[in-house]
Amino acid sequence: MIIKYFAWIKDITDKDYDEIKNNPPKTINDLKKMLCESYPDLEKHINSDILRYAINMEYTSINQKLNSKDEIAIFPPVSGG
Amino acid sequence: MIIKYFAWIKDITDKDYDEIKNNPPKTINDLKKMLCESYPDLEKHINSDILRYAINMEYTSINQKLNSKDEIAIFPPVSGG
Amino acid sequence: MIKIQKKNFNLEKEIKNIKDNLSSVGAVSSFIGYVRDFNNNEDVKSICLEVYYEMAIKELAKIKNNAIKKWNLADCLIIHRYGELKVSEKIVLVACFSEHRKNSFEACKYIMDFLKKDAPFWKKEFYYKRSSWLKNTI
Amino acid sequence: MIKIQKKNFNLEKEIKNIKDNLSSVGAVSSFIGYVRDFNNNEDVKSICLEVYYEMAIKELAKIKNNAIKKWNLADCLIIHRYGELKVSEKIVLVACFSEHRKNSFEACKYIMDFLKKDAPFWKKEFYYKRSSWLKNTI
Repeated sequence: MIIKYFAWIKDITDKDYDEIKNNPPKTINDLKKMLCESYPDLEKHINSDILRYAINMEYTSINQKLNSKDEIAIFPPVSGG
Repeated sequence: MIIKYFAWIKDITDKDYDEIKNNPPKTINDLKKMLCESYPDLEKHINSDILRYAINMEYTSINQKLNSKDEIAIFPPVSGG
Repeated sequence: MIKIQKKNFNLEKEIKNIKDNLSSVGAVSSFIGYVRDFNNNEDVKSICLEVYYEMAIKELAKIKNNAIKKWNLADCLIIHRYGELKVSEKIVLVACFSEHRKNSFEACKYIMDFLKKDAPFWKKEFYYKRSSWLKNTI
Repeated sequence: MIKIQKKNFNLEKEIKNIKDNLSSVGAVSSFIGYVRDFNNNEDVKSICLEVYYEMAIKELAKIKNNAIKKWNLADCLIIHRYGELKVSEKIVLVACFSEHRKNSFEACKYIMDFLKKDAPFWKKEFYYKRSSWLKNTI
């Protein structure tokens, strides 16, 4: 499983992505817990519900199930255009 | 006074404009009468109220007074853009 | 800026020309009208656009100034061609320059609506066997 | 057509490229977004646009296809840049091609609204003494 970070999330994680080979999170909620543990500075943002999550490049807004081969992205509100 | 013709009005008058030096029409209604006499094929269009009139390049929709030095234009509905 | 001209124009150059002096502008909404190949159920070969030049300049300036005031535009460009135009040629460009997109969108639509209604231009369409003067529909 | 690229683009060429194959199109509505010189009460020097490229391609294609279906467009072009951009540089172009103007106007506005909301791009603005990641306002 690949977890990609964008914009100021990357400033907190200090890397573009994590690759998780063992015991990948099984749901978006699992993933959130894992991220809070790995990156304590992310916790307040994750809890404030402003972040967006994409599974294999599709937005998800519910606690969807994850597959070990998924590409997950976590990012702040967009600002293109 | 100059009376300018545009689009298919010009096909009826067979000229771009008339210059009236003696006894120019005093109102738009006078002008309409004059045009009906000079160009009988215009009468039905003038009576049908589809034509537009401009005095010195400003639209007029009422029976405005005319001045001997005015430039009057008479034309069909526009179709630019 | 209002231009009424026979010749074609380059979108990039015309818009850049104005935008280069307006660094606070974040949004340009534009509309380009073209000669269509089919109208009134007939194949169109070309059109001839007649204009009452002096009045068109005045009318377009009026419409432009109203839009600038109403939507607080940084600037506004209207180019309208006249004369013989073939299928797919550009007829008109309206470009509205504003800080944010909402105002430029609304202004551009407003200008096109008024231009279609009040600007003294007349289209004559040439089909394969006849020609016809048009009337704008709303 | 969707293009996500670093380099600048030429409005005339990009629009002509598509329009030349669509002789029934009479209306092209477009929006161009630029880097503004002032935002959040500070002078802006430049911006850096980050993109989640593969997802942006998918999202923009989805928005484009929805607009084409909803307004029966002949075609639709979206170009979005990423990387370092200076003040007054173009960021985005949306151009909607349709027979008549009403549909192209509405589609263009719709695409911009969705693009601002859902396309995975992030702007970081560089001011004279600091920088800041932005959040789109509606």
